[in-house]
Parts: sequence; structure tokens; C-alpha cells
Amino acid sequence: MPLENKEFKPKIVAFCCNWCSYAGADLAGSSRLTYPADVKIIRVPCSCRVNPMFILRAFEKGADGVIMCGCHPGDCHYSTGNYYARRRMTLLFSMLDYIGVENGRTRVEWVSAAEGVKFSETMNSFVEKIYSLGENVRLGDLRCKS
Amino acid sequence: MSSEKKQAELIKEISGVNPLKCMKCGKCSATCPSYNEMDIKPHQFVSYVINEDIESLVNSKSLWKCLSCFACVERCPRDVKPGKLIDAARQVVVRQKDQNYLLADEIPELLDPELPQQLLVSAFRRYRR
Amino acid sequence: MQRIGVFVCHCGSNIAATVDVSKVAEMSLMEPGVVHAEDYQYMCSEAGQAKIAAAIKEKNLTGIVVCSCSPRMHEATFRKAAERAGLNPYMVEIANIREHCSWIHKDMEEATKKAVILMRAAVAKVNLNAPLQAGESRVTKRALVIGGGIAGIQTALDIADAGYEVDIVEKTPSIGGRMSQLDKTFPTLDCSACILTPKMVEASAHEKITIYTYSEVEKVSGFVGDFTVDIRKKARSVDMNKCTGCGVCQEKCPSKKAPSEFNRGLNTRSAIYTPFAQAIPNVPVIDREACIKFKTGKCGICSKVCQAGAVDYEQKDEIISEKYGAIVVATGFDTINLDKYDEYAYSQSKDVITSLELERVMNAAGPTHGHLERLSDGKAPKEIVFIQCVGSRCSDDRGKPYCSKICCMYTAKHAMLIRDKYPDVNVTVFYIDVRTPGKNFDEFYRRAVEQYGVNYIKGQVGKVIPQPDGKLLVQGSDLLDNRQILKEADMVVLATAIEPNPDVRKIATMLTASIDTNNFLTEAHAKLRPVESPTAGIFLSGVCQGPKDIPETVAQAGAAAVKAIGLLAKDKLMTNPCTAQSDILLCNGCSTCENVCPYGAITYEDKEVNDHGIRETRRVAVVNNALCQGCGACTVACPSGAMDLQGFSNRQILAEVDAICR
Amino acid sequence: MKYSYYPGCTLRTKAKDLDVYARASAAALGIELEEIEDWQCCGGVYPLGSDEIATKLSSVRALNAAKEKEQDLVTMCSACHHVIKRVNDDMKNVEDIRTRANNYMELEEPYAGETEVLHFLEVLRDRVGFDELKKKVKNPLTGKKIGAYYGCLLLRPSKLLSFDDPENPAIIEDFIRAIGAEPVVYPYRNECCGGYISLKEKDLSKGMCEKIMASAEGFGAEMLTTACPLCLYNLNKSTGAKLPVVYFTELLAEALGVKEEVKEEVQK
Repeated sequence: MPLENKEFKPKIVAFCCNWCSYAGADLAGSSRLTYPADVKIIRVPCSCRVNPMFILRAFEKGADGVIMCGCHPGDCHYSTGNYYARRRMTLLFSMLDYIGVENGRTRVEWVSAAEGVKFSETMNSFVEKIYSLGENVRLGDLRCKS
Repeated sequence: MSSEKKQAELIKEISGVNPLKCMKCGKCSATCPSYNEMDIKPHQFVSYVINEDIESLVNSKSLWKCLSCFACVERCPRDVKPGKLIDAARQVVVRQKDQNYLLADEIPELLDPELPQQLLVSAFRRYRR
Repeated sequence: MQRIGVFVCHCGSNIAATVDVSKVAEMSLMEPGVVHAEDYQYMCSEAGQAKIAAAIKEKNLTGIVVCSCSPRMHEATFRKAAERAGLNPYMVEIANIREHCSWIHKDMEEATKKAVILMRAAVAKVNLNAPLQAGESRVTKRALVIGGGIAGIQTALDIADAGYEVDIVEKTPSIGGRMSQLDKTFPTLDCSACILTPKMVEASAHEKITIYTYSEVEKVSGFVGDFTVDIRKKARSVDMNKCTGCGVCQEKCPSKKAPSEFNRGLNTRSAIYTPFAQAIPNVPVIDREACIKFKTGKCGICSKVCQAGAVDYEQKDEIISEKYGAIVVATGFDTINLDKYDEYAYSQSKDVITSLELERVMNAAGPTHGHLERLSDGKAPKEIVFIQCVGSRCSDDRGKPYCSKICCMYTAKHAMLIRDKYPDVNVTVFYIDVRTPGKNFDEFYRRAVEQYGVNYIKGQVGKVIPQPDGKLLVQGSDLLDNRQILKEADMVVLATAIEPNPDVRKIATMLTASIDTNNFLTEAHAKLRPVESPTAGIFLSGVCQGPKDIPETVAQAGAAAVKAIGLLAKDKLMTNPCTAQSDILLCNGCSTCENVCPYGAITYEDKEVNDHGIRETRRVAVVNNALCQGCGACTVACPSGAMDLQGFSNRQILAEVDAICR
Repeated sequence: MKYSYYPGCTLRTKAKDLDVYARASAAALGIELEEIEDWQCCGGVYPLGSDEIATKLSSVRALNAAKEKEQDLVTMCSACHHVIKRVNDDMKNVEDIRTRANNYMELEEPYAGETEVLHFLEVLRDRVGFDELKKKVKNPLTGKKIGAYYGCLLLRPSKLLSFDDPENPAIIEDFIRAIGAEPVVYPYRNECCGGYISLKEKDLSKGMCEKIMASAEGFGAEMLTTACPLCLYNLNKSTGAKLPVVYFTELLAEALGVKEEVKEEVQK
């Protein structure tokens, strides 16, 4: 079967901090606010726990988009974690863009525990963006290339 | 889709208004300077669009009594903007053939020496295509 | 190799209607390490937990994955169940296939596929889980209540009555809060002061309660059971120990032009003042911005007339530091600023007032000594119009999207009181909906209509038009009669929306307590944990959590107290074992982790290491597990990869990533 | 201070005074108003339909002309101001309108709302400053009690026009104070005069104008001032000029002592 005919189902990883965004995702769920099933959430204690390595690994393993959600600046459960995360991601995303993973495939969003609506809107818009960008073919494990 | 449904959709599209946001507080009708001249009152515009009774809406006197003064738009607590709905309904009418509310032949008798151009221009924009 | 059991919950039809649960169970058996899989109607029920316990014993399971609701809901339940069956509780992982899957997806095939992937990620993680032991931390048996209104007072009294020390920190010079400003209370119409002041006295006389008025929380550190709080006691300029509360200084003070906060700025007070006669403590403060002595250096009359010698112009702010086991937030509310609602002419006419201002006008201690009169000319009004929902239920950016909840009832109260005392005054209420859920509430509102003849008109007001003769023309809708009304009134009262006290955001940030977009503090669970913040050891009392009336506030204050008492009654708390750990062989002693740690949990010590047979002393990072809260900032900052987080290790998260992208 | 200037249709015919006095006053204040070449009528009312493009193009042309000169665009008439400012907002923030308008216009460089649109009153408030204006007044209109009549187009929708508080505006009152007169605040100053409806519904407009006049008179106004030719016409027509209504620029020219110089030009 030619590749073009295969329906594109993106793989999207969402890292959500336990205190705000994961709870925001729970609220989106209990409020029945839908977003595409392409999004899979990984719970971390804080956005500052997200090692750039995790994101690189996701892209290496074929993810088409990675989004990181944390508490709003100033509202971090651990006071300052999201500030570290923000700086790290800014740097990482610009590097990823440089090596060919477009900026649209990575995103940082602040979602509080009360923002179920924002969580679902964010996921909807992110998934839409990934669909518009299409399959991520640029980052792979070079060892596997001929 | 029935034609009324289509027209209701068109009105929503042209106006950019979501009538479902209305909580029926009546502030638009409380604020409208043309209220007494209207057969369908500003707060009712919303229900006519929701109920897809566009026939009554486009045949109402209200269509031509709205001043586009935006008082209802400014004061609406739910961001519904009934003034935009009525303008969209007016558009639906005047965009049809021979439905202009103001005819060129009428103009001379409406004129007076002080009448500013602005008045004619505005009326043309609102009343005809 | 682990021996993992996978348990898939139907949650009645909540999960099973959208996710093929047996398929998820079946698929799990193909995952590495999984030796047992089953699905059941309600995994969290006693029978469900028994199934888990039985499987642990029969199949010698070393790890558990429960595919169910959010871990925020039942992770603790399943961990306890595993522990009872002899398994380390931290060998349990949850795959959230309800909130993150079945509830948001409609297509069964798609949802089942996603559930399988979430299950795989959890299995991949459990494969790398290690048993963890929770540590213990101590509990300081003292509570802090922030805010001294009825919510704070009630919470403090209940905690104190249970035998624990409580401190109240109140920003203004007296406790009492908003309730002290009210004249009468619904639905019984008893006098607010008559029921509040005894409570204020009781709080101030209670041997277990310390009240810090004119004070603010400055800094909070620590965690549940062991908070350290800095409290700024603002300079009162009056010695609390010497002052006898005689009031002479206030009488003699020549600067009497400062707007009275207590009377909502409707009249003025002296620069040295107590906010109201029944203030507690009955010790005045000097408003340094209004005081002539502070502004010009001259005057000093209060000091001269004070026989107790209590006035102290040199007094400075004082910061005290105190330890607490639990903190209750009771910061209350204020009415919104009406600048953006000038169609109601609030800024243009003195006779357009807010309902809270009307409380002061009706109150004997208020600016008009309780006489109902127009503030512009002192004349007795004959027509009064009330406008409901001013700034409430607004989805534009002028107001608040929520219902303020108390306005329908207090307006009925005001209308009734006016009609009762002044039968010749006509009262009209413009309303959108009358919302009166509550015991005896609707009966109360109906009494206003049927017994007192209050004229309720369904429709909002568009504009209040001041007339040259001083009257107010109210232009509103009557939606039931379908007409526009022009009503002449002498006074207009606005049921102004309430909002959380603006200081609450600052306090929430210090406490790391979550707050919503309307600045209300978020509860740990909207239904099941309504008086607790998601941050352990922080409890919520009163309107800081959401709009509510006095009986509800008092009920919630009691509930918050009980939760705090439950915490203070413990001698030790189990700590979260998901803390950071440093691999001393990899640590290069750079101190990066120490700098990013918000808790000061990382220190550097010289330790003897055995690096491939070479023994030497190195300076390495050591984590204090009692202080570490497990955020993981250090794990990412560490350049050598020596830091890792137990329970959320690099390998575990990478395994989850791999499973999702497989 | 140099600005692009958009006079609009009525200022060249029935509302010459609004234009002539404005230019004379501007010159006296050291403001240069450079009229845009070949400007076209703005249409008088803003096309509310979100699918209307062609009716917005004349505004886009004016906006782009100012952009090419790197100048802010000054308007005098309330209606032009309303239309051009809102079209500018569309060009800045509504992607669909921006794309379609630019596709039609085929400009060298697409226009995306770069120009800042200022009403002359805003120039006086934000650029000249009312305190500064006060210093330049030669004949203060001392003792005159003047009611500001804003009407609807200057103020609403406030979010887009960000001109002044839509319910309790102050800009014209501050202006009146700056030229030495006494502003009279009355509640109907931001209610509509009837606008274009006066063409076919004279009675309706009459009723509204009478309310406005009565309210202003009741609060002690001796005259009204406005920035809109249509408001001026409606108020005069409907109430038989119960109180005189003049353009704010005429008051300004008088206060600055340049009114006499250009009087003839107005009467031409």
C-alpha cells in the first residue's frame, strides 16, 4: 500500500504536572470536553521534572508533537518549578526547530486545575496544528538509516 | 436544510453572533432608543434566530428602525450583540433582488438644503445594495 | 522480572460504555511482565479490592496496574488495598482511562485503542518501579487562620475548642469582616452585630486564640504539618498593652477627613481611629497618611490627651515568625469596582449606591444614623429601585461570569425592611431571575412580594438617567409585559457582584494553593473535598472558595476546622517517598542542584566513595528526604545525571514515552 | 507635528465649518494636516457584516496612504472616525478580511493595520495635551456653559474604538475646560440622535433629539458642541435649534483667535 493513502494518525505526547494541568485534564474529562484521542498524557510531579531528554526521545520514537503543560507562572505548587521549565523549553524548542522539528510541533501551555475548558481547547488546537503539519519524518534514529 | 434554517445560519455567519450565549436579561431592550417603534423587540431578535423564524424577522418593521447606535452591543452582559444580528438580517433582505428599502426616486422629496451628504451615504449603505 | 497484575475497571458504564474493557485486559496479557489480567464492574468497591488482594496472593504479584479513574481520585485507595495484601504500595500505578479517555471520546474503537496505550505505558512504568518506604515528619500543633471575618472567627473558635492553639491574622485594625458591616441578616432578619459581636468577644477571650490585627502574612515556607510563617504586624502607633480604649484620642484628633472604610467611604473618620465602636481589639490605629503629625511633624494632640501614654509615633512594623501545622484561608470578599458600569450612573449620582452601602445607610451606626435618606440632599426617598446582577453573570470583560449568590436574598431583605419601616416608600426590583435555593429562602422572597408589596419586574435596566431636579430616571425592560419602562426614582441600589478579596492571589502564591481564573481558591475535589486545597495542610473557609451566605460560610468554617483538627491530632505524618536521590558515583559536586532546590533539601557533604576500586573522598550532593517535596527540578538541572526522582525516575518516564510512541 | 488628514465627504460640503476651523486651529497649534490625495468617501456607516469587503476598501486606501507617508491618520467627523478605526482594526486582527482586502488591492506591500487612527480630539488630548492647549488659548470662552454631545459613533463599541469611557466620557468636557468654558454634564450626551434614520423616520429622530436637548438644557447648558455633521443636522432640524449646536472646531478656532481669519472661507 502506498504510504500516501495511509490515514495520518499523529502520536502526541502531553506532559502534565500533577497539581495543575493533570487536574485540568481531569476536569476536562469530568466536564466531557472532548479532544482527539491522539493525545496521550504522562503525569509528572512538576513541569520542571520534564527532562529535554524525554522530549527528544518522544520525537526519536516517532512522536508528531509534544506539548508540556504546567501551572501558571507564579502558581507553581513548588513555587518556581515552572520558571525553570519555561526556560529549558525555550532553549530546547529553538534547538529542535534548528534540527528540523518545526516550532509548531512543540508547545508549552499553562493550564490550571480549574481550566478544563482551556485544557480541551489547547489540545484541540495543538492537534489541529499537528494535522496541518503532517507526519513528523525529520527526526529519527540515524543508526537505523541506510 | 430548509431555507429558513439556511437563512438563520447565514445571519449567524454574517453577524458573527452566537445567539445561544443570550441569558434573556432584556438589557438590550432596556437600552434601545428605538424600542417603541419596533414590533419585534431587540431581546426577541435572538429567539427568532434560534427558532429559525426568519420569515417574521425579515418582514418586521424593526429591521428599519434600528439605528446601529451600538448601545445594546456596548451594554450586553453576555457579548451577544443584538444590533449585529439585526444588521445581518437587514443584509439578508437587501442582498436579495429588488428588496432595497430606499429607492433613488424617493430621494428628492426627502432632501432639504441643510441635509448633510453623510446622511444619504449612510442611509444608502444600510438600506440598499 | 516483575509479575504484574492488570485490573480494568468498568466504572459501571462510565468506562465500559466507551472502552472495550475486556479487550484492554486481554491485550495487557501480551505486555512484558503481565501475568494476570481481569476486568470488574467497580474496582474501587470492597469486592474489587478483594479481587486485587486475592490476585496478589495467588499469583505472587510484584506490581499492579489499575486501569480506572484518575489517580487523583483512587490512587490512595488502591495503594492501601495492595499494602493490606502485603505488596509495597508504591508498586501500584494507575492508567487513567476514565477522565483522560472514556469521558472525552465517543468512538469505542478509538477509545479502546487509547486505553490500551495508556495501559501499556502504566505497565512499562511498573516494570521499573521499586518498593519505596514513606518517611515520617512531625506536626506542629498550632493552626493559622488568615482573615478575621465570620469565616475565620468560626474556624478559629472550633479549632481552639478542640484544644489546639490558633492564631488569627487580620489585615484591618479589627476582626469582624464584612458581617460587621451588615445591618440585618436574611432570612430571619436578626441584627448582624447582635449575633457577630459575641463571637468576636469569645474569640478574643479564648485562651487558645491569639489575634493579630492590622497584620499581614508576609512569607510562608515549609509544608503540611510544619509551616513557618512570617507575620508583619504593621505599626499601629498605639501601644496595645497601655491603651485603655477610652476613645478620647479619636474625639480630639483634628484630622477628620479620611474616608471611613467601615462605612464604605460614605462618611469620614479621624486619622487615629477604630473602625467601629465594637471593634476588637478596642485599640485604635493611626492612619499615617491622614495624620497631621506624620505629614507635617506638628500636632501630637492624641499623644497629649492620652492619659495612658499609649500613643507611640516611633512604633515600627514588627515581623514575627511562627510555626504551624495547618493553615486555613478565610480572606473573604469585596464588591467589584463599578467604574465600568457607568450606565447605572454610580459615579455620577450620590443617590446610586451599592447594596453594601445601603447596609451602612440602614445601620444605626452608619453615616445617616440609620435613617433612610438620599445621600445627595438628605431627603427621604419615596421611590427606590433595586437593580440585580450588576456585574454578575457577565461573560464580557466588564464583570464576573458567576452568580454572586447572595444578592437575590439580600435585596428581598432590603426591600422588606424598607417597606416595613417606611410603608409609604415604593420599592421596585428589576431582576433577571430570582434565585432562592435554601431553607426558608423562597418563602422569604415571596413574603417580600405578597406581604410587603414589593414590585418585582423581570428585566434588566439599561440606563439610569439623572434628572436636573435630582431624581433618577430608570430605563428598564419589562420582559413579561414586553415593554420598556421609564421609572422615576429617588434612589437606586445596585446589587453589585462580589469578588474574592484582591489580596488572595498573593496569599495563594505564598501557600502554593491553586486559584481559579476568578481568583477563587480551588478545592481538592469539587464534591468530595470541598474545604481542602489540593496543597496538603491548606484549608478553605468562606467566600475565598466561592460565593456563599452566612449560614453556608459558618458551616464551611466548621468543616475546615474539623479538617485542620484531624491533621493537628496526628503526632506524625507519613511523608511522600517520591523524593530525589543522588548517585554519589555520578555526582561531580557542582552545586547546580542545590541552587535550583526550592526547599533547601540538598546539601553537600564529603563522602567516601568506591569508584571502580578507587577509594577516595568526594564532595557530593545529599538529599534530605524530610525536606524534599519531589518536584524534580534538580533531576533535570543535574549535568551529570546523578540526580533522579524515585517514583518518577528517568527510566520510568522514558519507558512511558516509548510505550506511547510504540 | 505632521499628520495625514482625512476630511470626509460632508466636510467639503455641508460641514465646511468643521473642516475650515479645524485646519485653522491646527495651524495655530503648529499641527500640519496633510490631506490625503484622492481620498474616497468612507461610506458613513461601518459595514457590520463580517463578509463585507468591498465596502471597507475606501478606508483601507486612506489608511494605506497614511502608512506610505509614515504618518498617523487624523479624522474630524465622528462617522469617518468610527468607520476607519474599525476597518483598521479588521485589517490588524481579522485574518480573513485582511487577506481578501489585500488580494483585491494588490498593494506593493500588504496593509495590515500599521497606521494609527486618531480623532482630532485625541490629537488634542494625547499629542498636544489639554494643559498645553490651555496655554495657547487667546480668547478663553469664559462663562460659556457648553454641553458636549458625543452621540454614539465616537464611543461605541468602546473595546474597538478605545476612545473614552463609553458611559461617562470626559474628553470633550476636558476640551471645553481647556478653552476656558464650563462643561455641562448631562446624561443623554452618549445617547443616539437617530442617525441616518432621520432620512425616512423624521419623527423618530425628532423624539430622540428633543430628549437630548431637554436634558442638556435642564442641566444648564447654553449651547451644545459635537464632532458629527449628522448629529448637528438632526439636533438643529428636530428641535428647531432650541440651543445652538456648533462643531467643537469652531469653539477651538474662536478660543485660539483664528476664527475671524477664516470666517469668509466658511461662508463661501
